[in-house]
Amino acid sequence: MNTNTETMAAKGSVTARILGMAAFLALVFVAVPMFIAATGRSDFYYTLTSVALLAIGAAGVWLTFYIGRINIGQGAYALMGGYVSAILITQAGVSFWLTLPLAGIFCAVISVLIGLPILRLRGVYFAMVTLVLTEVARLTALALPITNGAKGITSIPLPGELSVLGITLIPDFSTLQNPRQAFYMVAVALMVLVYLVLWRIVNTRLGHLCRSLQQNEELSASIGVNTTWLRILAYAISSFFGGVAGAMFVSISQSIYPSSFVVQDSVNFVLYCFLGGLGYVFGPMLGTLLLYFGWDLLSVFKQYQLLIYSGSMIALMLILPNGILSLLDKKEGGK
Amino acid sequence: MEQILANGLYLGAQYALIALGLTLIFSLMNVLNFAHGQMYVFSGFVCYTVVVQLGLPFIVGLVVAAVVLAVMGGLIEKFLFRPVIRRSKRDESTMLLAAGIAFFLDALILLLFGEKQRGIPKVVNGVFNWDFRLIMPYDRILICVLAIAIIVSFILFMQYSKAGRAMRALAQDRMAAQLMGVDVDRYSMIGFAMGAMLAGLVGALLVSITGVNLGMGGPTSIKAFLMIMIGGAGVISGAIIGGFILGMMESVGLSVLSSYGDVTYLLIFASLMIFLAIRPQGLMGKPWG
Amino acid sequence: MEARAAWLNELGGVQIGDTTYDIQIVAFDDQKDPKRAIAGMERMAQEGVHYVVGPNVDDGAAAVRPVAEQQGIMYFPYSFPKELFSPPASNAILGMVANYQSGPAIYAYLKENKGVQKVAFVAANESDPLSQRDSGVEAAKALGLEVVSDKVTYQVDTTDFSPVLLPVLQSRPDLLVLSGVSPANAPQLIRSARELGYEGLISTETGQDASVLAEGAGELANGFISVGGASTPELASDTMREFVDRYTKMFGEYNDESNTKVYALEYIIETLKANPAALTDVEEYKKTIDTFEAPNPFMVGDAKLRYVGRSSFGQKRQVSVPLVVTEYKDGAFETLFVAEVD
Amino acid sequence: MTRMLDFDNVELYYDHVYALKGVSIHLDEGETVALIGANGAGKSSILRAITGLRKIKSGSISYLGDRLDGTSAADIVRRGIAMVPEGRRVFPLMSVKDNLLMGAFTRTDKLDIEQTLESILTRFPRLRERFNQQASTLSGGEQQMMVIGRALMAKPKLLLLDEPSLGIAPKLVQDIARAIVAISRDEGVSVLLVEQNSRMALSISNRAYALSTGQIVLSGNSRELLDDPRVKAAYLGGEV
Repeated sequence: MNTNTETMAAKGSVTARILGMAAFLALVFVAVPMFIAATGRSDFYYTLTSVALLAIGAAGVWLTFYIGRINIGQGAYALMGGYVSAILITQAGVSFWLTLPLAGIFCAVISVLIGLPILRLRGVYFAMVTLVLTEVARLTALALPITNGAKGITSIPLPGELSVLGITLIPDFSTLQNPRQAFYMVAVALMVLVYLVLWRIVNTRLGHLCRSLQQNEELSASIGVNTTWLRILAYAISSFFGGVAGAMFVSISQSIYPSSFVVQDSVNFVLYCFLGGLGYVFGPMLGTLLLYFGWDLLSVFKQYQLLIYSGSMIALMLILPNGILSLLDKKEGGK
Repeated sequence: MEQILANGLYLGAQYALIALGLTLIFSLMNVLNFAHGQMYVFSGFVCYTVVVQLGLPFIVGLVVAAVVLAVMGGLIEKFLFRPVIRRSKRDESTMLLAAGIAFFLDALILLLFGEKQRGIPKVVNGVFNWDFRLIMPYDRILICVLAIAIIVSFILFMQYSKAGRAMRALAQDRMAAQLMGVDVDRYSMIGFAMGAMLAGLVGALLVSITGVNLGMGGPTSIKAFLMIMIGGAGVISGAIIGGFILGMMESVGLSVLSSYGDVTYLLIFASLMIFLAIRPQGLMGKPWG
Repeated sequence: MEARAAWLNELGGVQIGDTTYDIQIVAFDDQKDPKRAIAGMERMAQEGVHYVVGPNVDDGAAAVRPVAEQQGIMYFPYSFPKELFSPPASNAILGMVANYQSGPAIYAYLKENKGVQKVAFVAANESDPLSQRDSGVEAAKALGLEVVSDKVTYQVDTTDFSPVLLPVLQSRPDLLVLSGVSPANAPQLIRSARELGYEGLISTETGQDASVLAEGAGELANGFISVGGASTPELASDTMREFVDRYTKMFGEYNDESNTKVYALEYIIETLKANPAALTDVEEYKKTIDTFEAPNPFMVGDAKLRYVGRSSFGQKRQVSVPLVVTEYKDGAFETLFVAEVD
Repeated sequence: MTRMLDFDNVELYYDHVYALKGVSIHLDEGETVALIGANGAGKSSILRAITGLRKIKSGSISYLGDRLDGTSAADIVRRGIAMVPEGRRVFPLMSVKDNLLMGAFTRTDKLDIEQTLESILTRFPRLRERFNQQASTLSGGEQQMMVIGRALMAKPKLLLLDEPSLGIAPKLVQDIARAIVAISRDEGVSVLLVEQNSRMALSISNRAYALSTGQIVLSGNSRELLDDPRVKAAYLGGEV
């Protein structure tokens, strides 16, 4: 995830883009495992897996930004997705791999129902309602019998084998030598997929329509854009991402509680997007890496960890109020 | 019934005071102050330090806390929000800044005051008891009266003083206020300082009853968001009404629904979402803030 | 724990087998987020740590279980769900007395000595307090006490407990149990209950902080019954007193939580001394558990460090610390009675 | 007559797009000068530049012989320039009284402010009737009266009016025009009037400038311009 990759992607020439993509894939699938093998820091696997999954959630939040809405409710969908997966696995014996898309679809459907009324709201109103939504999700998980209330669902088995027509695509995780590496690979593959989808969306007609929505809703509505449908669609895709990320998390921790995704997580998703830069598809990915990984690295400062973390966040905001990737803007402006 | 209403009123008064500060900052600068709850906690600790560690009277603690928070608010506005607002492309960028400040205050509280629950001794002893129909400790009554007095003086200040008028004008039409010769920077700073001071006053008042601890900041902010959503963001009357409504709902819900487990807040949140879907600007707000 | 480690290092380290080691504590702040707790456990595994004290809450403890088992880590969580300590789980050791062990002892004592008949429970709506409440209700019923209220819960961030307690107190209990109450909530709950006119007993099964009670509830907290640390004046040895001194010098204020954690460290070190092979292999540690016994340096008399928990978990997965039940009085805890867990 | 305002060769742009390309206008004491032209011709930009709401790129603005560009908006009000902005911009949730008092924000003498307030209420009796009402409950015409009154509360020497007839019922446009004439006569205030309604603007002003795409295309005596066909052309945005 180095800046060069993104610079190239942003500049947009086709070959550069393909090269950037290849470099990125090589980095995450080959270089990172090699680095971990060489240094023996296998705990990075879990951290980077988390980064990948959180980046998926953040991608959803970014997409809602793209239609001009600040979404502080992604934690709700991550929690929902997690519970859907956990319940299906433990109570219906469904394979984890099947629950992954199901969790996403469930979240997307719910988000349409919730989105129809609330997507009419704008600015801080939408932001605050989605913040409340996170609390609603947590409190619902506490109150419902099927989620087992505050005690959560624990001892969820590891993902089983995934095979198509008798060919094993993904082996049973419990038989693996190093399930953490496997989780990393799956999570990163999912992340790459999600960002490809996101990137496609942005560069199609849909993306242009979203951009017009972000700039001026009345105007887009007046030139015949079906703004309601467009907003719902973007929000549903966003929530799908959230659900998938949540479900994947559950399979790693093998447990889920109402406290697994809370308001703080929802806020963090937004922060990842801001920090990375809202103007770039890869902004949320970079933001997640910096904030989440950065936190872990700062743990050497012990009691000053939070002070340094928040202090540098504020400093970054003062230097680059439009996100880290806004550095690229300046370069282009200078030419 | 009397008891439930009295509890609601007591909660409502302190909530309204929290919401006032938040809504003031929002109306002047369009900043959703995520750090509001942390400011409240910080002030509680300041008051604790003055009263328990230095052994000074409660009223001194209250004043010191208010002053410290006002200064802190002013500095935060001048050195953090102002430059970021000036340079960022989107208003929302201030959210990241506010969240960063919230984390920073948390860290500061942890380092300065530790992670323990802290409280100061009761300001007055004794309990008002009306035939077991209405029981209210005197210190709660005192705090409630103080909170309402602060709310009233805040309203009077905003209504009748020149600075209050300038801030209202700034909130309603920034450009027109500028044309009247209102110094936007100066009054944004004053407004932010006052908002922080209000958060500080509540924190200092409540440290004598509920105490403070590090973890209270976030939930306090969320509750404050709720209140200004109910009443309408950026409107003073809305914040007060929102505060009292939430206080009442909480009091009634906890009493009536106690046999169904912990569903009060779920119901409050859910009904709020439905309410906002129907009336996005809240009870008193302007559409779209 | 850091204080004890520094102290032991100052004394020249700890001799395990033929080698003398300095103790190094690796800290990780999980911020009570289960996701981060997992990351922390992975970090520990990474740094070659085999013995972890924590996490402190249920969801964190459950979340790290898979990692601990895969990576060969023994951990001492401060959370009570029995499945963490009962077979097939074998890597977790309960570092303190569980509420389902202290609860029955307290209720029995109060029933006999204070004539308690009706009990009411109130708990925060979170995993730990709820599980504590449920086992408390069970224990009370087993003793033949009448449970008059056990449905009321509250949010941990509640600032005004009067509306919460109102319906509970209307059921007129003799004993109000604050299940798994946090030190932050306890003074508020006590204060609200007293201010609402409640005159019966109030108790909890968890440790509390006297200074927090004094600040938050003042004399209204007098008579509050809780589980104390193992450092009460009657029990504490010179070693314990010196430890408290050192701790106070390092961190300013001494509290119960660090008390139980110093026990965990002592158990780890002593068990390792008994079987040096466990230094790198937790399976060896597990083998030693059943027979391990060493003198307890923190207590007067001939108290022993040994593992218990067979009746609760079906295997020895708990450290033996004395169960000290205390009563709050004017800013300090006074010992009511002392019991032991098997 | 003393030169009151000199707006000399000013360039101004919004985000790389020119709003004014080397515009020069002037205004003498006691004069009423109109700026006319199509929407987006740059009329309002001139006012925004004078009041300091927009920074100019080059050129200079002087007022009574002193440079005005670069000083703060508050200072400009204090020096005697008040503006009635386009779209009225009342403070909707404030009473008429508070709206008017806001106009005197930079003044400090309470007694003096009372006198000004009294004279404005005498000039616009409708405002006295609605004195304690919220501004948002006023009709468009009443609001226009109020914001003119609000500007006069500053006791200005130069009054800038931005599209005072916009969105006002035709019958009331005349009232407003009359009020402007009366104000400039009674108070000796100089007026710079921006209007799309060129007929109204030309009928009450001494001189006028016509703008098109950020440049002055025509200037002269208002009475003569009233019948000039080139004025119409300026509205179409073409070359004159």
